[in-house]
Amino acid sequence: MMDFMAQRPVGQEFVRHVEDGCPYRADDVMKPEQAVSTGTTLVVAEFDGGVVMCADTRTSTGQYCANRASRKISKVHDRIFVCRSGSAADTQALTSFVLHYLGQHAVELGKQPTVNTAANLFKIMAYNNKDHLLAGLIVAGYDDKKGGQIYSIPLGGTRVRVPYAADGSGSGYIKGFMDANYRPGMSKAECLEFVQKATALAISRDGSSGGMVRSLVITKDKVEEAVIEGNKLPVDL
Amino acid sequence: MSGLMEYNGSAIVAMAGENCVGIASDTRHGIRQLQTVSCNRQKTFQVTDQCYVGLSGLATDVQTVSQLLNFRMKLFTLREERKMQPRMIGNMIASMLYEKRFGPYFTEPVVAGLDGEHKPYLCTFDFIGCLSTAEDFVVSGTTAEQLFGVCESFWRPGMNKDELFETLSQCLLSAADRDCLAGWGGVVHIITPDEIITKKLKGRMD
Amino acid sequence: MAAVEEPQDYLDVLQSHRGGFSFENCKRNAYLASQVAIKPPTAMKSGTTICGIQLKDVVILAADTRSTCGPMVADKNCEKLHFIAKNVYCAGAGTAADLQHTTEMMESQMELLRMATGTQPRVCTVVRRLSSMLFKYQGYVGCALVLGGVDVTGPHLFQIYPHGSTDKLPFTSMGSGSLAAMAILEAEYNENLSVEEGKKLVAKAIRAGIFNDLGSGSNVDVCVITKDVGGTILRNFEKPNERKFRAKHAAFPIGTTPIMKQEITKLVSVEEDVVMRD
Amino acid sequence: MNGAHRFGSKCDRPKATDIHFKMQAPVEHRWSPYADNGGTCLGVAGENFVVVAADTRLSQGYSIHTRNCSKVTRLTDKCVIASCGMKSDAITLHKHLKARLVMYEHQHRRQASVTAIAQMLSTTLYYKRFFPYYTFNVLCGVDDEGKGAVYHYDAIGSFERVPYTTSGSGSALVMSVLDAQIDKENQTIDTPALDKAGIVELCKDVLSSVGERDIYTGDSGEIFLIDAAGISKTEFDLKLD
Amino acid sequence: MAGTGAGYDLSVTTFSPDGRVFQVEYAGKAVENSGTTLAICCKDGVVFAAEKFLLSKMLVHGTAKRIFPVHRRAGMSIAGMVADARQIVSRARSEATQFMNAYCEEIPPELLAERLGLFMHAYTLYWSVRPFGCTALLGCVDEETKKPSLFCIEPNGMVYKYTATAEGKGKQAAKTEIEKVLANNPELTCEQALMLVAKIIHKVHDEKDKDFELEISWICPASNYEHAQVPVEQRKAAEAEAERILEAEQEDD
Amino acid sequence: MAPVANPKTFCLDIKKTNEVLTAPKLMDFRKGTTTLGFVFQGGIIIAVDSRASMGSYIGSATVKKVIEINDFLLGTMAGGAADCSFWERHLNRLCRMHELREKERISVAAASKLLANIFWQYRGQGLSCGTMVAGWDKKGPSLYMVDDNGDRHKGNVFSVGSGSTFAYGVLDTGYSYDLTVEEAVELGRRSIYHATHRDGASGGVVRVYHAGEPSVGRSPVGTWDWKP
Repeated sequence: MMDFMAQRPVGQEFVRHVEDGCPYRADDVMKPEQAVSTGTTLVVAEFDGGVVMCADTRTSTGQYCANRASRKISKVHDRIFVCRSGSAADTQALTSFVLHYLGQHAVELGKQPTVNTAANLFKIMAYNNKDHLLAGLIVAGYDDKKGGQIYSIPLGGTRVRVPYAADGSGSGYIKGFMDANYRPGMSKAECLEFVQKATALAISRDGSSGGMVRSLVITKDKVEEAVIEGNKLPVDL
Repeated sequence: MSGLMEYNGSAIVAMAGENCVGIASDTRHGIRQLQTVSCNRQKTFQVTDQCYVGLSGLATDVQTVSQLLNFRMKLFTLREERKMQPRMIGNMIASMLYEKRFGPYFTEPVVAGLDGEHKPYLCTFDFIGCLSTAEDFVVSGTTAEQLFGVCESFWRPGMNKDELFETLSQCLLSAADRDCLAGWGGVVHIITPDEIITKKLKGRMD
Repeated sequence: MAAVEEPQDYLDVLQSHRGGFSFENCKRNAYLASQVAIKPPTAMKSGTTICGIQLKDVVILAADTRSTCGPMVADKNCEKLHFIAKNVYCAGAGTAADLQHTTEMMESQMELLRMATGTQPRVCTVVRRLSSMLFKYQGYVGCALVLGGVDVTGPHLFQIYPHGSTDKLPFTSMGSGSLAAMAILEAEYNENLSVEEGKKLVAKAIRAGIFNDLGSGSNVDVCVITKDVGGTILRNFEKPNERKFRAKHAAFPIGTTPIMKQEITKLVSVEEDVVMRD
Repeated sequence: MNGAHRFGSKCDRPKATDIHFKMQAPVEHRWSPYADNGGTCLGVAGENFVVVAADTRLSQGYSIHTRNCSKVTRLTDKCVIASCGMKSDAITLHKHLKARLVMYEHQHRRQASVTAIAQMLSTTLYYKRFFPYYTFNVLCGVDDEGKGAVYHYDAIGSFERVPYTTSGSGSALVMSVLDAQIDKENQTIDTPALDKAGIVELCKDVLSSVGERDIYTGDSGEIFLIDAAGISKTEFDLKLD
Repeated sequence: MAGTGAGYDLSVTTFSPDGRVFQVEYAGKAVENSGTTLAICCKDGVVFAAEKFLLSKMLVHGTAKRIFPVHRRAGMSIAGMVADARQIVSRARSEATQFMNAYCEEIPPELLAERLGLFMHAYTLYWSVRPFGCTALLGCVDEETKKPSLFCIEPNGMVYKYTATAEGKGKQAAKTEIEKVLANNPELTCEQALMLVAKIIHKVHDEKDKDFELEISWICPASNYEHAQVPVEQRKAAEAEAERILEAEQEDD
Repeated sequence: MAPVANPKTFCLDIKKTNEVLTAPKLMDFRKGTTTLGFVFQGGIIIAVDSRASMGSYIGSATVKKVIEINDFLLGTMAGGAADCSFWERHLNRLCRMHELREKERISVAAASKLLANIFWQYRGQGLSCGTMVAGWDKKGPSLYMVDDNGDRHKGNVFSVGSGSTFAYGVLDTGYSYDLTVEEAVELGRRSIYHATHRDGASGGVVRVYHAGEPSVGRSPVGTWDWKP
């Protein structure tokens, strides 16, 4: 009785619809198809008054590049965005779930939700379903409470606030570069250049990152998008 | 090489002729693949006056599916007071099999029938219900490869019922002679607008 | 797995067959597999080359027509272009049964939606429904789709992977021959192509798949979707693979085959007096 | 992210919790010394001639390496060998046979007879019993009595002289057709046996049929006719898909 | 009662011919029988006070409370059946925690009040349940802006936002008193309000009733903006001061 | 030897793992058989079927499964056809060598021992043979069964192959030492026929050999096929 009053905690919706007892896992029919994953480079950094997000545009299936101009930075709310890496399907689904919850939340709240809230929703989803998901996320955005913020949610569903973050297969190549060159309080232009450069460097080294460099600058007033084409990357190698 | 599809062994082939259609199957019932236990297993089932369904694969599933089919046909006739057309039967089987997508019946049906305008209708399925129709011939069972070969060579358009019978049974017999798991005699049904001709073939018994 | 209830009679069985997948054979099959089988059965797959392009106000899809079952060609002229709504079509690669039934289900959903809302379904609706369904099954439903359509917001082309990830693209190809087809598209695609040029381009891309990929073959099917007309499937738009040689075998003489027994059942048509009630 | 798992040989989706383990564990790449290059060949013996037919496609997996690669090698003036299976093994085997035949010719001052070659091929194959050549051979020729001879081999050298045979990816499709057209096992009415032209046409037809249904067979066909006059070769087109 | 309701008061699922749901109205009666409770939004926080009857001389002081903490910056004082109110308090707490868990932010007071209103309203819709016999005064201070807010949630599910309000037996008198206080001093702080509140409760106390204990809590700078009982010393001092003034006023009359 | 970690078990390993993936049909050597042999008063009867199956595909229906090792020795093949025919051909050479060295014919016991020794040497590497060696020597007719483990048994009645259980049924029912030659031939023929009916991997024609007195020598008695 009274299930109308039952409270439903957020983030319990991922249900596996194929039973574990299903035989013939080795067979081509019963085996799930190979996943599409975004072997990726994601770079995000804070600056005075906002954040800059950057990502490459290659989506691969095994050896094959399924999409060479994909968008790995997805909008979650007016001033909140997420960079996705890992399985494309998982992160897309995750994003759409969060989009839904955050939208509802915003309506209920009657004002802009915080980046913190968005990141927390991602965390809940990622953590509760960590056995089924392959998702590394960076949530970033701007809100009036705390200004520009970056939350990194790596595999497994930890949530940490960081001043700058890199994720994806290409991130290994540029962590040192970022540690050496990031400093708090950069200007918007400096920060954008720094982040684009870092992404371009990763693209040039990592086989599963590639294509163009898409970037997004989020400030209090606006969101600006920019693209650097693959043959105009700011790297001489 | 061993699998559930091969456990009992079967060869089924159906062919279209001019205003007639034929379906043929072997009659062997084997177990553990190579051991022959009987030579009169039914593998083709009449579902309506002018439509037969052949079921290859695991014998237990062949029987289950044939009974299920029979049940559904009767229920349909009771509810709708009409006969199912072969095309409809095909779609029904497809959804029946696909429903069990993740726990399938190990049988690959073949449907052969004449529709309302006496036009031949042939289709076959894989074991999870992918329907594929054909204008010329369809095959199923452990002997599928051999049957594909002979049918590609011997099928001709516009055969009458006698020619159809000869071609169909030659295809079945010579294909089954190259398969350890099928043969031991055969049954051919030729469906024409006004009669159904059933012939038992004399085949090699080894 | 939900507890499998023992059906009391066949009506229960029928009732339980109202919708959704049935897992009642799972346990049995696992047991049989452990006892007997080493080799699992192979299902029909479409090795397939499919592709699609989006032009100014039209979307063109194309596919080959071979479906394979291991190394055998199971169907030489199958249809891989599926109707979803008058203005939305899709081309599919992957497990053939999954493709057939998933697209049929989507077709009925879209028709119901159309009747409920009285509006033409939008392409993104179809994409979202498909991707959430596929995501739910975690890649076990093997559908790789190139989905195209024209709605009030214009032409759209999507690709959907079996795990439910989607991409919106101006041109794309999928299936085992996708590399060959993509090579053609990458070289020659241009959004200013005319419809005729577009049809030629997709056909050329599919031909590349047919000839260079063994999983794809036979003919080229093309589907053109425009705002005014909706979708038109041009079945066997090109037939580059007609059989080249056929010997004139003498037919087997009547009476060749040894028979043991013959039965002939005459079919009598019963004319019933149908009384029409007013 | 986690570039490592995408290059794993098995593409089962890893659970996120396994990843740490998987990234550290070495990925197993099982090497196989064999590859299947597909293709079909067949041979039919007549009274005083023999016909060999084979397609010329060389493929692996779903890709075609070349459309024009003969499976048939002339060994002597009266004998050819057709090999399906793995091309590199076939090349090695043919080279080996040819060398052995040159040696034979030098030793015996005449070309080896088909029967001698047949036995030699058998032992050659059997010497690699524990690492077999991945080839399925059909040896055809006209024997010392002027009769057509066809020998069929399995991978390790079991052989048999037969009136007709086939091997390769489409062999199951071919065999039953030949049974029905040449052996006429299940036919109670006698029909005239095929003549030379009839058999050549049959071979063409069978190969075309196989090309329709077997994905590894196609592109073009070669027919070798060996009779008292020697070896003559004709080619014809198959489907390219 | 049968006469008054004419049978329409037997279930919350039945309207009376003139469009009333008697059961819900009776629930309101239950609230009016209870001791007075009041809450005031001051300049720097919220003060709650409740008149808690001492049913027995042996009742331990400071127990059977009528003011409850909901989360760190929200409290709730109850008029009516306290047992019923516990449900509401626990619901409020779980709403607050769940919101926190899901969105990592404190639940906005408006939202919490709305949700409790929904919760209480749900109990006026089904024949199998009875409405809550209590009214809750929910007071919060915003984490960031430190703005106080106060809501009254009634048994019928209505939610009202007040600067100050009172419920229970003496609600009319108390409201009048509060109005006077606020009219005199719109910039009232919680510390200042303490004595005034105590005075009001003592004033509206009906001498016919049993003795009572004054329960008083606040959310203000003194409590570090967290919901807390007013320290005993301070309370006693305020109470003593209030009684002194009351006596003085009575003497004036 | 194959360039792998365990070359000795290469064939077995590849059969387990790679068969379906990289080398289909490679390890489907021709096999599956019913063969039988028995000793009776008139000598020895050997009867065999003629089917060679590769997996479930019938590779040939006309295989000669009796190998005439020399004029006085017969061998049968069951299991891998190549294994049997190669080593029995080799045995022929060994027997001839023995004859040349010792100036007398090799005994059946010795010949079968030679073969058993060979198989023993290759134990565990994947040879697949079940063969009977039959013939006359100084002591009269004798029949040995040798298999790929190196086992060697002397006996009066043997049947080897996938259909042997069925053949034994008929054979044991009808067997007696005192059969006439005609009866013995018929028994062998019938046993194989019934085995081919029940066993999917056996079939084709029945070949019967009779090994009589050395003066008579061994000779094929006939080939029977039951065409439909």
